[in-house]
Amino acid sequence: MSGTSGTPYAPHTDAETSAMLSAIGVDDEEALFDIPNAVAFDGDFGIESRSEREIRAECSQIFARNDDIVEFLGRGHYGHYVPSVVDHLADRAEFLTSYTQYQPEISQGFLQALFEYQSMLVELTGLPIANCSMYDAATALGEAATLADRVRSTSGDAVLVPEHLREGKRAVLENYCAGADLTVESYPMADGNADVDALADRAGDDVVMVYAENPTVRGCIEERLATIGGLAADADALFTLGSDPVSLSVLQEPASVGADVVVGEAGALGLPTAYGMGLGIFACSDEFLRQVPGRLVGAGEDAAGDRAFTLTLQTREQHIRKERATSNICTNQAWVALRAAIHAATLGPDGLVDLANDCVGEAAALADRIDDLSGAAAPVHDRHHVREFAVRVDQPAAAIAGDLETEGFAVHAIDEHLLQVCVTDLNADRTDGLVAAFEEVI
Amino acid sequence: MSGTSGTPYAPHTDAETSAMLSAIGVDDEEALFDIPNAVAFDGDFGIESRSEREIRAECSQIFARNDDIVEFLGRGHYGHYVPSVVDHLADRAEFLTSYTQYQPEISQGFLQALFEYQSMLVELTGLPIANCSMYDAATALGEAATLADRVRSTSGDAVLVPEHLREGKRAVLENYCAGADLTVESYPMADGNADVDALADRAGDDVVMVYAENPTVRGCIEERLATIGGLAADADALFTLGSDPVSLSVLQEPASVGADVVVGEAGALGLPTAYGMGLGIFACSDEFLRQVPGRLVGAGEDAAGDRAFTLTLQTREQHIRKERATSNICTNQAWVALRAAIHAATLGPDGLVDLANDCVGEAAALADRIDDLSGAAAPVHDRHHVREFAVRVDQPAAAIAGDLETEGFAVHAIDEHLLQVCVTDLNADRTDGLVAAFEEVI
Amino acid sequence: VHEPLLSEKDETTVDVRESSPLPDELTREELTLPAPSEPEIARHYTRLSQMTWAIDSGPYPLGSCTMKYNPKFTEDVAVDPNAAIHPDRSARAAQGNLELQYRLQEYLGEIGGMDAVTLQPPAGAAGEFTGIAVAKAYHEHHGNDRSEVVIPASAHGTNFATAALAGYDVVELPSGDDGRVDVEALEAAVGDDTAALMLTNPNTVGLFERDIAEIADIVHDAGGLLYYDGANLNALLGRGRPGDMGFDVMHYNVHKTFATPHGGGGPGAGPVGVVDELAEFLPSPRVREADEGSGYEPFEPDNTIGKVHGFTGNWLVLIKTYAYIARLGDEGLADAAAKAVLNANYLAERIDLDVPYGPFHHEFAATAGDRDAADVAKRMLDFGVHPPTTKWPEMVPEAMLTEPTEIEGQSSLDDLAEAFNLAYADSDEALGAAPNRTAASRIDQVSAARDPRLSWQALDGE
Amino acid sequence: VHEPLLSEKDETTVDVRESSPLPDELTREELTLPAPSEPEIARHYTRLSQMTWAIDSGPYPLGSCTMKYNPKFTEDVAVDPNAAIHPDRSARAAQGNLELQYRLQEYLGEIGGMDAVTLQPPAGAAGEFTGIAVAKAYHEHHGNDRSEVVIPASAHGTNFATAALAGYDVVELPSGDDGRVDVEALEAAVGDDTAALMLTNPNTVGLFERDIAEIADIVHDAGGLLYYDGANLNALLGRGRPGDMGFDVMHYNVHKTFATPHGGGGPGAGPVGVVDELAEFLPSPRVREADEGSGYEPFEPDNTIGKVHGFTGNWLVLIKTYAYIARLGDEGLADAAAKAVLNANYLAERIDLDVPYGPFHHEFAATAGDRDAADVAKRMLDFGVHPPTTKWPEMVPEAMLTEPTEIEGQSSLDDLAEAFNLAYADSDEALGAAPNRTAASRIDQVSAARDPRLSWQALDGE
Repeated sequence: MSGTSGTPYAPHTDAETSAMLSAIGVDDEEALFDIPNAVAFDGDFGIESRSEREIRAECSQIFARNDDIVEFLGRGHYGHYVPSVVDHLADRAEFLTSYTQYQPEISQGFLQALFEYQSMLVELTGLPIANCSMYDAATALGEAATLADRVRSTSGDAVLVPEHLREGKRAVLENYCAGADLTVESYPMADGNADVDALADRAGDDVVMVYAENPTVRGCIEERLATIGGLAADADALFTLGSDPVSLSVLQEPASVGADVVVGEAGALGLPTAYGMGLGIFACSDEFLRQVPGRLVGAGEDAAGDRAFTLTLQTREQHIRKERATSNICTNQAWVALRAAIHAATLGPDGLVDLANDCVGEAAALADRIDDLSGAAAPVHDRHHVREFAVRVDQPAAAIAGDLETEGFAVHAIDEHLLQVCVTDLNADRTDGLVAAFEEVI
Repeated sequence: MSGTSGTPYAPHTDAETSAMLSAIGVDDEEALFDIPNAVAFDGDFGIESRSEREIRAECSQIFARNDDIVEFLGRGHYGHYVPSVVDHLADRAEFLTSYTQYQPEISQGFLQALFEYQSMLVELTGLPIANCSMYDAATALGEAATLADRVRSTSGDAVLVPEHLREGKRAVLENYCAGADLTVESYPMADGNADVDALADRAGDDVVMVYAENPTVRGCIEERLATIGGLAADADALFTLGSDPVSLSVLQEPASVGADVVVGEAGALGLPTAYGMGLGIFACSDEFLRQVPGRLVGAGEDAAGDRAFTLTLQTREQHIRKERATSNICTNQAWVALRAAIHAATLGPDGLVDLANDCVGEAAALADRIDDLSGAAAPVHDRHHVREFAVRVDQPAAAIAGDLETEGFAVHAIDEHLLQVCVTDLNADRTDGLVAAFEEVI
Repeated sequence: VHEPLLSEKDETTVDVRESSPLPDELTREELTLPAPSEPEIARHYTRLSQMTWAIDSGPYPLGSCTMKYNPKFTEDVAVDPNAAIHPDRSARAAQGNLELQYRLQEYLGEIGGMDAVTLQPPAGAAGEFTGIAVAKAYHEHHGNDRSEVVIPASAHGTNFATAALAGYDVVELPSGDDGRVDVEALEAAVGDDTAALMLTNPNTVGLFERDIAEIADIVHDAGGLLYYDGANLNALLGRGRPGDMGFDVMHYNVHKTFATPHGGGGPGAGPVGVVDELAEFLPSPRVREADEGSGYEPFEPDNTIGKVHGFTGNWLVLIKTYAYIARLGDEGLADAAAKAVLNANYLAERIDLDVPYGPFHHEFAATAGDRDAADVAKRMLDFGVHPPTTKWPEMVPEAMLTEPTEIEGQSSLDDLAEAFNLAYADSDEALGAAPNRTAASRIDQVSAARDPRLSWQALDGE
Repeated sequence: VHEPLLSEKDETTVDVRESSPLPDELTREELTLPAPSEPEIARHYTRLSQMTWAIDSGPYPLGSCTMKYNPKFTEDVAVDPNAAIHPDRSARAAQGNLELQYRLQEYLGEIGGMDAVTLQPPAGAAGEFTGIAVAKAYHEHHGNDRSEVVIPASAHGTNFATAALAGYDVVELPSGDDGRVDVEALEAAVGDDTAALMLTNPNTVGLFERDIAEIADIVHDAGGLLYYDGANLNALLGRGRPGDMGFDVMHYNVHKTFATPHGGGGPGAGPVGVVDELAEFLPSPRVREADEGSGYEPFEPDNTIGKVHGFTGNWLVLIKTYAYIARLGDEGLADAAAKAVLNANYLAERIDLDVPYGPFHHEFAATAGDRDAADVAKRMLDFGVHPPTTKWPEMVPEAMLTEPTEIEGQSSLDDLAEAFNLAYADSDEALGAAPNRTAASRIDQVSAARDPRLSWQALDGE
């Protein structure tokens, strides 16, 4: 178990290697390599092998260099308590160490789990089709834009997104749009919600897609989603809505407000914050069945007439359709989708709704407490919030955030005098400390 | 996932409960209890339900109250690095959440794993029979004594044990001996080994069992085991030898020195030190086949003529033989035996021998370094050592041990001026610190 | 389905003396063991696991074995490396472990109605042995020479074996016609030689011993002690405590009552609780609050029996016990009992087999009548469930002792009932040929015992 | 073997408005989902797992998918709660994660022979997209308007799809007679419009592109960039580096080369390495040592393409990547390649099918000749192994693209060969009826696609 001179994960004894070489008819392994000397490499990466114990200690020491602070961070990426059973079941080797289900006859279990994940998203979104995952919310949004490009014929190439949008999400969207010659353009916000009047003015024949979020990146619940959906429909633009499964469990069903596509981040279930690792939702209406990016699991029958699951409609995908595929995505986030499904099953609809209600209630309560402090006003927007809200501070926000970090609390500085604070079940028991620290540094 | 008003591990909805009650024909669950009022209890234990997240935090905080010190502790209980694969495989729910294999047709996997564990101990001990576990070394020794009582007809009831024996192990042995009216008696040691001359003088017709350890509780390798075995045989006493699987991988094979029974602690493989949790070895010669305590897995055949495994010779056991059983043991340490087997498989014979050699080499090296300090002499006994050794100190040993603990190192104080120090792969990289602390406090 | 033995995959022989720093006469010559690669090991044990039925596979209604779901989070609590310290640490350096031990002692005392608790016994049978040894020490301390332990015929085999291991003669008490203790027979059996009566309540067919107060008086009047076998405590949680019923000493089966995993045969834990009079005899050490209230300390009871385990028992199991109790709390524990009893009664209602004794609580002994209970059980395997315990207790002919526990829901119980009924109604030929949808078909126990092959070495050359 | 859907076990409807603190018009009316108990969930997913083939089940020689053993300890490293921080933390408070990112960038740079690395792409295909976007940014920055990406016909489908997603036209390059790039055809295909040539080496039938230096010159002379698809890097470790062969940009498949688990379809990670000239275009942020040498800091490359993932990619997967590389080190990595190539050559020697192209390295494309490769594969399932990739690449008729990887031993390869040979020699009827020892028999893909039922809601009312 110490450092190794060969890979510890190959079983070959010297005798076996010899026997195999002589069966092949060569003298040594080198004879099997057909690499011209001109491009050969001497093998010196300068990486020393360590034992698994050493590596565990090394990484543990490295990670301990992250400060021990309480995070009130969100802005589209959330952690909730992940029940232990999720880890134990998802970590089963059959799930973790399997490949994509190209041989469905021996992959029924994982296929069924993904089918169930899809079904949960169908319920949450109200849309009839959900794929079995994208990388994250940002890339799912990008895929929605390329879908819009394929399915909408308009006179222009505008993708309208809210003014309040994570910078990183917009940056990803722009990379997806670049290849399709789409242009990303912001529409203004009015007190934390989409400015529907401005959006109505802008919406027109050249708009391919309108994107809105509920809740917004500032945690505000959008109050006029159906209006936005109507504007998009009138412009024959795709209406894409961003959300997450916890919010979706109580907020308006996307289908009911005219959403054509739902994207978003489902990693709020099943994953810790994990430095931004995610799980992209992609759900859509029936008309886009053959334009969906990514993998779809369908129910079918086997030769015995029994229900069986399989990856289906693969002719949309890159390994068959190549440059005419609906996306280049291959490996997605299947195992994370499994985790989200187990987490959702563990909560059940009651637990999901309770969690969402707490996300609304805790945010309101914390905003009230911060609002009571002199030098701070919260929430900045007169809206209902999920998990998070903006705070206006008299002093420079960045300095306040820095001071709070020194006190052991992380919040976002989102503008010169704006902070943003996110409260979930994971930090709700630390709000006293946060409020006290706020009072201290403000 | 918060506190619960019912058990979270029962699935009953209210509707289901009602339906079941009415199928039974009663109005409520209370009607099913037949407990006279005089002995009824009101249910107030005063225990408040906490969520799993709260309990994880609570226990984590409690355990953090154990001091963060480096342990150089042994005396019969050892930790070695347990490869990660052991945890991952042993934690598979089929292993962890199964019962004793009373229906072998659906328990072949665990039975085979236990059969393999038995086989590994057969190789390590040289004895043809090993059961699939006792609780720990101490209780295994107790069982050996009751076996001796059953199989040896002598004129007396003496069980001879070494003067250097863990006090706790002897205390357990005495409890087992009490029921069989056996008397535990020490034989003297000579420079860390059994004083074979004294033992020869004592051995006689009234001796039921002679027990020796290799290595001894002070880490000394016994140099005259065959002589001890011969003395026991001459007295028609059972010769029981205590050891552990790491030591057994290099030390004399017990069968070769005449051991009738091998007991000891196999938790040195597969388990962390775990506050003393163990895995008792019990191996013996063929003549005691029907007198073995505990469970035995045997190979047999199923109706199709295929090899199959099953618990066997169950007529020895309490659930069949009742008061004439070979022991009262029922639940043993099956899952720990599984862990030890996986660990042994991971190491292989090379890895086991390397580990044992390191245990010899590191102990010698550390003893040398401590011996160089003024005010300390080590090893006290002029013997070869495995893992640990005694140190003579000029000052009171208890005070030195206390001072070392303050410096962050735990060692044993075993006598007024004797310390004991144990070094394994887990603390070998901390010996510099120990030696420096020694120098400081001595 | 067949997985080769590790030894059939690889056998590697190492020359020990070549590398050993020790003199040759102190070492063995060589060591031969399998040396599989890590991927091979992963596959081997993954396959073996898949050939093993578990509570996470499906219903497991083994009567008196109490196979409950083992909450996963308790594993996470138990693997905390901070808890895995060496047992020889000083108390000063082990305050965390001592605190958890203390808290668990307190919990268990409350739940059993006992005044003092030891956590040391590493399994239920070890708990029995501890309890009987404590009773013996009590009698000896008071100068009483008592030689007998009285045990109902329907009791667990461990009760008999334990009494014998402790040096007692066993007096077996036949069951009364109603399946409970026959009070008159008890009066006849108990006397000056009686050290203790060992009893489980509800008993092994699920019946509550209604006369428990009278039974206690009889035993106590004779100078004996009343021992409670905790095997069936799951049925009483929140509704009755052994201590309140007159029991003097008891063991807890943490697997059966507090959902610690059984691990295919251990590790278990068998804490023992006693009333005040017996506390001074408990094993050493126990844990108490330190004088200044500043922490916890181990201490040796005044007239301790010494030790029953080399150290402090199966620590990791005890941690899981604590976590489970904390998760359920008062209401959860009481509800577990309620649902366990509800499930047993519902299942009994659904099956076609007779259940001679009642009213039962968490388990019942159905009778297979003129069918062979073991054969019915083998046939049940074919219907995707684990069968009940068979042919025990003997007071019920062809007994099928069934305990679904609280974790099954109605549909799962309906499935179980269907398996019962299909198997029970099946032909003798079908029963005799069962199982035939399992990894192995019926295993010949008799020949396996006649020619025991207990290691791969014993298979060599076959 | 059949496990009901969660929705078939339970469906619970919650009235959302009853409990919501929000105004009704902002909420949905109700939510209907399964509410199984934890024990039911444990059983459900345990059973589903047992119906899923995995690398821990047995051989999985899917060509070009590289199913290697995933060392268990890497999981333990990745679950460290200290590593699971929020991505919006300040650099000051995230020094640990930044350090590991930096170290991994350095490792990957060394292994690929690249000057700068981004860890952001969350999968191999995302890495391709990143690499091509970087190439595009490079060309645009230098005022070059290039519209085409040249791709060999035998390349992975993702190459084509990626080029299209990035807005390029695809020029497909037919294979030469020897299975490699036809240099003359390449010269004809490459020109002023060529943004890049995407190549994997060894290629998808395991052949090393011997003319790689010439190929690089041709592309570079035309002003194009050379892109390395890292899918087959496992075959080259320690013996060749893309950077040394003239590649300008590459992605790493951490699953295929560094044994991170595939998870049934992700999460993966597709770090991208580039030569110095392209570093300024990489996604933002990358990580570098801070000026004073006192820590690490994220930074935005001067002409970054922006972002390809919302945050920093699939972090937990990247941790496992680091742990694997650290475990193997120089010698282990080189040995992995040696054994992967040894295994492929040994297995090819043992099977009765022809292998038209060679000398191959870590994988080979056998041909099933006049048998249907997909049918042969289905029959192999009955012999307890996972079959190879079938009918791809198309240059080999009825291809069975086989990659055993380094983790199989001789006996495992012999078993695999036997499964190949038995299936290949079987009757057409047997092949058509296969598999028949699996949980499901042959699944009708055509009807599943014709009438797609993609949710349990779609099954309702059937």
